[in-house]
Amino acid sequence: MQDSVWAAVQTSDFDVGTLYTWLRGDSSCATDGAIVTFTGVVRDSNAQASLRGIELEHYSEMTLPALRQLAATAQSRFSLGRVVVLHRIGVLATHEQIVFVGATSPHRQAAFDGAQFLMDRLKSDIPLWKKELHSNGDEQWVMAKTRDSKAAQRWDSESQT
Amino acid sequence: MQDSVWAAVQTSDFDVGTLYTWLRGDSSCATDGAIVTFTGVVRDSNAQASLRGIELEHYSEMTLPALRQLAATAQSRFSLGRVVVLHRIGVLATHEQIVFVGATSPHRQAAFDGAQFLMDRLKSDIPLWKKELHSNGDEQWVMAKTRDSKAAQRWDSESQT
Amino acid sequence: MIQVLFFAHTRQLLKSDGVSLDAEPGMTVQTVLDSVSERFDNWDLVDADNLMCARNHTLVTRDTAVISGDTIAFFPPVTGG
Amino acid sequence: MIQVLFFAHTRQLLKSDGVSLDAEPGMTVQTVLDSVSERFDNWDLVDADNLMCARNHTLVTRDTAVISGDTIAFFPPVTGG
Repeated sequence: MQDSVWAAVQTSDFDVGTLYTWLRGDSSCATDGAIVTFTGVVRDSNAQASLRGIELEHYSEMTLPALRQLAATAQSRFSLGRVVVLHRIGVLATHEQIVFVGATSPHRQAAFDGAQFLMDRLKSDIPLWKKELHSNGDEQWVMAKTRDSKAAQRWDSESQT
Repeated sequence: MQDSVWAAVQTSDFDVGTLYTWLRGDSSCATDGAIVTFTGVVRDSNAQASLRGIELEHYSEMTLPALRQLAATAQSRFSLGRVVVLHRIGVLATHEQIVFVGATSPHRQAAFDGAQFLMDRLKSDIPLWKKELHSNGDEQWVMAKTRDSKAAQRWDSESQT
Repeated sequence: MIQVLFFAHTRQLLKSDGVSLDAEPGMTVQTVLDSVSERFDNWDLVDADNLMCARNHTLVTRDTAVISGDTIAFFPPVTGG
Repeated sequence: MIQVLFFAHTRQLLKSDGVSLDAEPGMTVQTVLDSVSERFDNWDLVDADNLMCARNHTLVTRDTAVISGDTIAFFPPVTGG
């Protein structure tokens, strides 16, 4: 399983085509019929203000091990083939890519569930914090959303059934 | 909304990087923060046999209009930004790409739901039929799965709540 | 005239891409299907209960009315994706 | 010795990256937090009820035992993704 996970925290941008090609693998591998990807992009406004970008802080010693652990958990829970979890840090302008997750599986539902699980848990468990940089020069830490903690919790309750 | 849907039926392969770049748009557009993609790949075996590929038949006058209608339905139901639904036809070897759907939205749940809806309905409503080409030379039409019709039906019941 | 088309496994079992029927008053998809079934000796190979149907390129149910000029397609449950 | 770290909004409110504490028998994350809170005049600005905590780079609850050599991090609910 060693090279079936691609986990990374980086300041540099990423190329979705390259990540997808890695997820797909080549014909020498057993083929997973389903590949799901999610990419998050910096929005140009929130409910109140126009934004020029965001700044992402993280807990550097913890982030990568936590992403690897998350990928391994998803892989075993949803019987995924390959998994990518990649997050950028630092200052990102509007429209830049922030985060990518990808999951492959023989069946599409597992690939969709795996990718959603990765995103939901990433938003509840990985030590990353977003500060919005407003167009007028203001800065504001983003507050965690109840919606996101509920999204993460649904995987707790489903695991008990 | 005219150029916010990319629907296609084609014999040729497709490039996920190119489709993703179209989904993402450029910084001149309003930015959807969430982009979800699904790609289906020809598997190298089914439960019984080793495969050399599949052959896809379709109802040529109906397929593209039906894909466009499906994309429009998904776009309005999940408030999606851009939508791709692309399906290949003809003979496809093991490990080749078959189908791509992509959806963008301001929120990740809508993008995930939109992409799953597109795949579930594609598998229940679009006139495409798969014949498996076995390694030993046999050919066999794929039978529709109960799992797939249930997956499509869940969107019916959810629309009533 | 009504153009009837078959696809995939159905086409293969019937060894036919389709047939033409004369339109009659009060026709529905079901009566078209009944009429078609009498034309083929090997019709009993077809899983007729589970056939899907499109009228003029749109999926319809069997009680849908059919008029002259329509194209009616019968095919097995779809398996794309 | 216990190394205590702060991140993000918490770090900014306290104007501190972290502090060191002497280890004491029976310490938990909660007692570390109580002890830290007394060191900062502006502690009441922190939404202490909702702070998350990691012990040696793993998320833990407040009843988790803490021993000498541990690194304890306090931070607001995470907002990546």
